[in-house]
Amino acid sequence: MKVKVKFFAILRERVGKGEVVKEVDEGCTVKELWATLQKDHPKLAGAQTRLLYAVNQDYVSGDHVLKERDEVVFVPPVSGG
Amino acid sequence: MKVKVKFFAILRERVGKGEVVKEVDEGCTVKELWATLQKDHPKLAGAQTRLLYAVNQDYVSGDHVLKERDEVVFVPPVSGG
Amino acid sequence: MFRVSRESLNLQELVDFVTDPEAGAIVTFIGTTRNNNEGRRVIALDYDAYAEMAEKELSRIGAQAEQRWKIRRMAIVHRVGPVQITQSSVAIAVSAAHRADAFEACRFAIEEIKKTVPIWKKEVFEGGEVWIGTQSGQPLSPGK
Amino acid sequence: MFRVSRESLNLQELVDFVTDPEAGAIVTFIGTTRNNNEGRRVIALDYDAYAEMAEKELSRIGAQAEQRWKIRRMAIVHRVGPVQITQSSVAIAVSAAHRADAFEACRFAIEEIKKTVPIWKKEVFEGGEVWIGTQSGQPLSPGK
Repeated sequence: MKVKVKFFAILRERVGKGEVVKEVDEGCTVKELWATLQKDHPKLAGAQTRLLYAVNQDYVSGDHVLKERDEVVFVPPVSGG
Repeated sequence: MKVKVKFFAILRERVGKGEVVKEVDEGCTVKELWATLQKDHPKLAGAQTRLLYAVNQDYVSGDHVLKERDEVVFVPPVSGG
Repeated sequence: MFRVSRESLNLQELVDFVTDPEAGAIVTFIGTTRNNNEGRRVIALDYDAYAEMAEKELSRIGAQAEQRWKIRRMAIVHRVGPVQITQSSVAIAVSAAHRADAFEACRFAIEEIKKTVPIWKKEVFEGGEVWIGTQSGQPLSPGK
Repeated sequence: MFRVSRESLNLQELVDFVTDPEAGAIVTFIGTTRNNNEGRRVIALDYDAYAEMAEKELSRIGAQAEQRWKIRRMAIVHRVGPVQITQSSVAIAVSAAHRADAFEACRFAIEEIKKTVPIWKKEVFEGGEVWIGTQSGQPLSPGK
């Protein structure tokens, strides 16, 4: 099944684009999706900086299971205001 | 000597005008001036409501001694804002 | 900018005045005429001011705020005359490098205005009018 | 009114939106680009946002504020794209019958925005640029 991943801020810069569509297996969690993305985009790989996860515009935990056509966003530390 | 008294808000309404010039003796305090004004304007006389005193646009205490041409204001409870 | 004015207030003018390249935050307060007070239906508020002294007191509040908080600029304009429902009687703007200072100084300013600045509001309501802070109909005499 | 916008912010529009005959107080907060930060000379801030979710989060902040305080109306607009020195990145307006509620709800809103709303600022300074909150040059990986 397919999910859409949007990138913002530092992630957008590292990936070099704002959006990708990924083919994932049934039962794939957002955390597993992140691992896959790190293989596709080596610049995403590496040490510990806190990321949050959003699916369809709501925050979710890392073990949230994805569904067909979900919109997934990895949220680096926010700094609005 | 002469001093100028300005009236505002409820005092202006009770006196019926915004300003009077009063002849007072040397050594007269603002509190004494108030007593004189109460005789001139019976509507000012009566029971206890907190008034503050201002001379030349600064708050002063009741025993402040007046000088020629002072501008005196009796300040009922303020309610700006 | 510390002013008593007969004209309707222009918030943007105050904000422009306090805008500063060293500021990261601007907090404003506007007091507006509410359509009710203590169960009365308010028609309008009518403000009287000892304008020269009021402006002096507003400046003093600004100076005090500058001593207590790290603010950049402050502006206060208070209106006199009738102020209709939803219209503004007072506007305050404060800029600061950091928001905590701007919030606290702005709050301080409005609290002080209500305590020390020689401005008075008469509430005109359905069925009468009253000078707020002065018991209606009661005679006046000096404090200590 | 909870909005992410590419246009420069118009404070008066927010104030008009929250103006209400039952309100006696309006408090506003504006975040402005400061010319310095942690010793760096700032040229501009450049904001990115996950706009659809950001607007949802801003509405949630408004709903939370309404539960916690007795407020009448709230408006928040956050800008995206470059914001020059002295220009506004975010504007909040809150009306309430009484000023304490308006001050507290406005302060709450800006604190929450900085914690939960998916908006990011890149600081462009003399000699470089950095996404605030993300250690420069450090790789990223997920939390718990």
